[in-house]
Amino acid sequence: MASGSEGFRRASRDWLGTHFPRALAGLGPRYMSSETPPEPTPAFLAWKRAIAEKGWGVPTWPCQYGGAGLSEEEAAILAEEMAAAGAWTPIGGMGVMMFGPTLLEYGTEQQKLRHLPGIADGSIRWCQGYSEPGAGSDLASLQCRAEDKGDHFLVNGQKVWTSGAQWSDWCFALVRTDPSDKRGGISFLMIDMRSPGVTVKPIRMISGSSPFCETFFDNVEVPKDNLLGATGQGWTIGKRLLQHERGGISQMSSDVPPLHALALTHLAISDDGRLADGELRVRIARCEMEALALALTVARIQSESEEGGPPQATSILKNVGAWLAQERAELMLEILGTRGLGWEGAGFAAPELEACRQWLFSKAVSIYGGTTEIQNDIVAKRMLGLKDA
Amino acid sequence: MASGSEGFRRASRDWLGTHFPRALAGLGPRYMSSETPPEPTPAFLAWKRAIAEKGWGVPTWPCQYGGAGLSEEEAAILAEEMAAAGAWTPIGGMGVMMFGPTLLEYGTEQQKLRHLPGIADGSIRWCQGYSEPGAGSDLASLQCRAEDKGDHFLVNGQKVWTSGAQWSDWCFALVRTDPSDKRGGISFLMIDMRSPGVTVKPIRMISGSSPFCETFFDNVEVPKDNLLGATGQGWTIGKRLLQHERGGISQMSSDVPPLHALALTHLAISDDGRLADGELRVRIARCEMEALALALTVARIQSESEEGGPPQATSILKNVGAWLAQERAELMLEILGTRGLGWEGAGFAAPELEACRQWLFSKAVSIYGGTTEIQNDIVAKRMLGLKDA
Amino acid sequence: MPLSIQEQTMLADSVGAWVARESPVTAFRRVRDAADPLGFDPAAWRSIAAMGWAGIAISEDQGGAGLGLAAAGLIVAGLGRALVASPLAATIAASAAILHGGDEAQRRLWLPSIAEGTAIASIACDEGGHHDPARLRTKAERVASGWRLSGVKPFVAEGSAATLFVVAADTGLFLVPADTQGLAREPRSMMDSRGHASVSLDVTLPADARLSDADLDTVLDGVRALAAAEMLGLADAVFAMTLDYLRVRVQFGRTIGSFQALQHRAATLFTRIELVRSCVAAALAALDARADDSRSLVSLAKAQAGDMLNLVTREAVQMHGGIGMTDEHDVGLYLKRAKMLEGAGGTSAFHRDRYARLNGY
Amino acid sequence: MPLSIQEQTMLADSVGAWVARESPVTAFRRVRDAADPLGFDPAAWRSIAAMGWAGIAISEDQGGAGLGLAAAGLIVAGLGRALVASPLAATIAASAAILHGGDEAQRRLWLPSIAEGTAIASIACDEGGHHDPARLRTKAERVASGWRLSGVKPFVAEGSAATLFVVAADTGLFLVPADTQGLAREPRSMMDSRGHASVSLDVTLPADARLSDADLDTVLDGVRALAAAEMLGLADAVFAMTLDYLRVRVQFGRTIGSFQALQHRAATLFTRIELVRSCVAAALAALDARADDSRSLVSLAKAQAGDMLNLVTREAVQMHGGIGMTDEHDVGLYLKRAKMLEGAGGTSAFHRDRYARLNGY
Repeated sequence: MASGSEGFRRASRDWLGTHFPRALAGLGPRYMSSETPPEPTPAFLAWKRAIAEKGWGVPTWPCQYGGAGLSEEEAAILAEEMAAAGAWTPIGGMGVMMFGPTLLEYGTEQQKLRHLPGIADGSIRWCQGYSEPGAGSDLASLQCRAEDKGDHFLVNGQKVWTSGAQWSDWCFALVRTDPSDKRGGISFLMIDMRSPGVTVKPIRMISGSSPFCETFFDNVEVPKDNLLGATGQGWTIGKRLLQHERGGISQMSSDVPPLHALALTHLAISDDGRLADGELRVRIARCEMEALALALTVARIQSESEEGGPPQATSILKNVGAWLAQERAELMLEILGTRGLGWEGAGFAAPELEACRQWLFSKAVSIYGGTTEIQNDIVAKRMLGLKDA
Repeated sequence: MASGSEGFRRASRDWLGTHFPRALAGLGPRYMSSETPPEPTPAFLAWKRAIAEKGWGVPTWPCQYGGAGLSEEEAAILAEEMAAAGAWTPIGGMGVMMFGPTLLEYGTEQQKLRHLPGIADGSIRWCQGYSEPGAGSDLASLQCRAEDKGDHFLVNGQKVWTSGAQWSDWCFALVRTDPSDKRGGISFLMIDMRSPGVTVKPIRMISGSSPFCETFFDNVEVPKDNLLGATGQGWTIGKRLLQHERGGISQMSSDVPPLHALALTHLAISDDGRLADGELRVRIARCEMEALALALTVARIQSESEEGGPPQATSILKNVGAWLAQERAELMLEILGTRGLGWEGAGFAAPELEACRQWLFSKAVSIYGGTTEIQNDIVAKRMLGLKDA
Repeated sequence: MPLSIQEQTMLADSVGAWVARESPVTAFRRVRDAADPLGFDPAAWRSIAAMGWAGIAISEDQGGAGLGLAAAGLIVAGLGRALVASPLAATIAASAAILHGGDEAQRRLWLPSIAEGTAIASIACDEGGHHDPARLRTKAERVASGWRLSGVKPFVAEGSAATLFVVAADTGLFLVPADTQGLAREPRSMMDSRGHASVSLDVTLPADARLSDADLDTVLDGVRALAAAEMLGLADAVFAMTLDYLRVRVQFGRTIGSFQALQHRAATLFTRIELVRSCVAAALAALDARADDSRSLVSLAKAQAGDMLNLVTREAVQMHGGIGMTDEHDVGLYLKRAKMLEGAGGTSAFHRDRYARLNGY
Repeated sequence: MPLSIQEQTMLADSVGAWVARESPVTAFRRVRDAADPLGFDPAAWRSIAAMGWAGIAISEDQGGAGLGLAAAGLIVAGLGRALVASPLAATIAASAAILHGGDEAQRRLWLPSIAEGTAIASIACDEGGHHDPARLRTKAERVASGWRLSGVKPFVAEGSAATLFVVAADTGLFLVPADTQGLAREPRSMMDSRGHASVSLDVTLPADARLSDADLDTVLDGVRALAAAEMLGLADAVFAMTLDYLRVRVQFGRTIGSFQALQHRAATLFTRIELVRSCVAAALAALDARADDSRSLVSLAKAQAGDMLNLVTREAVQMHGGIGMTDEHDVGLYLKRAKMLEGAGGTSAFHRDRYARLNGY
């Protein structure tokens, strides 16, 4: 490790020591991936402001777009130091994980300057307008129309599974600009959710919350400036964005406490120190080992792509990540037993209620971002060269 | 239970007490489903003669064809009494399990009288001529030709996986009588293996033995009397025969000693009497429970079809039976460890060498009799009504 | 007197007709949205009792139908198909416990009113989050006037509605009327929206409150086998719903049921369900016959049902895609009830362990 | 000094080229059919040693390449792809044991001759049918002249060819030249047709025969991680062979690789293999770096490799259908070697248990 990076490590540690509120240590999952997040406290808001000013919510983005311009190595050091301090970034969501990287790749300078800083400081929320009632796995058959009206597109149609649409400022959407060309007729628009003609209807999920909506576009005018890439390039850009989503899912479960720790506090232990339930013990080991194998694979594939190796393995990582998220949620309920089946009200601790909701929500992980079946099709056809009849 | 059946139970027990040689008790699997069966002893030959005379090798077949004409209830009692005595029938093979029942259903009186008694007394062996090099799972594309020459068919072509062809007297074969009609052009022939023009070439399997052959037909003349059913009815008859095969596979593993008994003698045991290897213990329990579930399901389906319920569940039973046979073989090797990996020669006990060969051979169970994939296709399409695109 | 296959079919058909008429899944949604701690519709329960189902396993001399648990399993499965919310399964299991372990006086006191549906009964056993009947902390001590019971049962099925609890304590099973002084209950809102409650006990009972001849494991086996029967009913409904969806949902210009990967997975689900059907029937019949292998068979049924239903419900959600994740679609309601039943009377892991122990390894 | 990705690729390419030229699978078939107890072709072994691979993990001052186990793993995997029969993996693991636990004199005595291929070495640990290093019955006792060792190692890899055994006894590891008086060996014909032997010991050794600084678990981790590397090589070859078959075999008028059910299963196999590739690399690198988490990582690699290869070889046979069951086809040869490696240094179950223990549960 070069001495420069040691310097960066020390500086990061110092800065975190000064700015990260101890009271938030380890609460990242509760705030950022919970079905029922707490209300933001003053400490949370102060921490969000501080990290946004530093650009460390999106540390590798260039400074002019609100990032910190860190190298991958520095970002890795920062992540280590944050983990060591129990710190976590309050700046997340689809803007950071999916849309920002895509905009960095395909946007004009003007588009980047306009949209990235609001993502970087967590002030502007984005939602995804991809799926439609008749276009789920078969995304390319989407029907939401965008007619070219000279200086703007006129958008009419319906999207579904627009996550967080009810709280979002903007929507990145795939729309049909040419009905005669299935994939080549799709374009990628950025739509201001406050535009006249946008209606949002939250969908109640089995977990009781409504993180997704139906979104209706009724003669919505979208300025031409808000087209990302060229007309008809939407399918290419949209798929690229999904790779970022899948990459995110494969890394999702890395910052959660290990299952076995929970098991040791809740379950019977044998005289030799092992979990007494031999079957559950094996399942926990399998799950934790699979998580480590996935983390090692994410790291290997990243380092290989940096050195010019094969880059397109997100589909297999997404499927493993989905399996892990679901198996982990199943095991949480196995460990908690009936205590993990509470819905609300008296008699249950907050983490117990949270485990139940998470278990329900986890069933979506193998559906959104392209189902497990779609990923397997992609692997079989594109990576393994197996053709359809 | 009616008093008549109690009488039959007593009579069976007495007869077995007199005729079944004690020395053969429990050796059924060694003789009948081993990769390396022992040489027939005088006791074995005497027992085979005795049971053949009694008709109890095929107890429910009518007496005029060499059976004993027992009711299903009596046959069940006989099976119980034989199991209790460690007795087993030395009359088996494809004639008993597959061809005989099909001949009973489709044969003329003359055909039945000619062929069934030799199967019933174990003197005539039959092999199956179905698969061809280009027609495995896609059996209906078989090419072996049978030309109508007036009083006989002239057969030319090749079969593969003809089990035991090198020791067989007769072959039941599917042949093509009409090249213009894929399924309707198939007929069912009984072919004398001593006919001029029949050549047999054993295939060495990964387990080292050669239970299957390639069989070549070069201008073989087959009398018209040896056509089962009508010309072009072969596909229907052939499929019916496969149901008997699948039914047989699903019941295969019922007369073998339980895995856990072997495990208790070979592996470490905890202070509380459980197998110390918690993971292996769970796998053994899963396997034994699945075996019991399958046995209960076979019984349930049989009783329902007797009362007019749905009869066509052999495909699912075949798949479960195949899984069981393979998992059991895997667990045998887990239990024996390195001792179960010996191939031949010094240093290994006979059951250890047998476990290794059985493990290898077990891999075929999900292939022969219609692969697991074919069974799943059948279930999805015929039983669940899912259609192809 | 096991029912013949024809009689079984007739009973199942009559249950199906009742469900379609009186309590389809929409009825369960109404109960859920009303959020009454009772967890069921009293009118539906009166109708169930009027059908004679509350007394299905009760002997004829006590006002029941005397058809045993095998017949009860058919009814419970049939109600499970439409998620009918009712205290029937709990009450039948309790009635079987009294029939099995009670003396003549206890039977006469309780069984006729259970059979006519005026008494609702439930077995209270589990204490922590896990089914662990070998280590109960609820204490039962002899006192001058009879027995003193103290302990907490935090998640009793039908705990808000029951008029009688069969309470498992360290030294046996006890009949505790819900209005006994010192018994307190508080509703618990759980994932399946049914009527669970925490029941705390600090009660004095008369000397004849103990089910002297009851074996706890046999009593629990009734609960377990009926849970497995309900699970089978859930699976049948969820699988049928999924097949329907596979046949009509179009993606990529074809029904998704025409994709071979889904076809093969559907074949696997069908296989798993058919195996469980046999195991449940065998377990219930063995309990009725007091057969030697009833414990093994109950553990087989509960373990296989748990694994099967976990797979079937998860695959059902997956094959439905996003729509299956919405509250509006029924599949999620089945998923929630299924998870509740998975643990009831012991998980699959519990029963695999028990099966192995029963078989000496 | 870990190799860069480019250097790794170059090394793997050179192994691939050597295998294609000198020892494709047909060479293994010749060795097998000759049934020589040695279990490999001495000419191939000389060629391997001439490539410098026997000394790959030996330090440069002892005549090796000093590239560690990570590089060794690439070679072992590359040879595994074509089932090359050679004592390379056993010898490298033994050389790593001497490097790790030997003193200067022991290293000087053995490592240069191992590096040049004149010494063939193997670690003799297991005694019963199962890998159980915590309960060894081979006894090592101090005697006046040094040590007295007695015991039987019934299935030692390369046991017929080895000139040096690293023997695990109850009180440590010992260097035992194969020509030591009182050492007897007898070939064992095993499923994979390689050169196993039973080695019985009733020997007296000099005082300096003990590897004083060796930790048995660290020594075995070398064996385990190299076994996992070989398993990865087998999997790569079997999977490639299966994909080829899926692309060309026609049934129902289409290639069987066009059936979606097989496509999805192929995707799963690919996924499992890629995960193991990362685990094996991480385990070998951790051993080279003497990292704190090397034990966890080795158990991870061996457990995942075992499950993966079991699945991959079984699916390969299934997808090949009948032809895959014939001795004429190569897939069966891989199936047999795979099963041997599954147990070598502990099964997947052993390593899951070890992983859980290492992590405190």
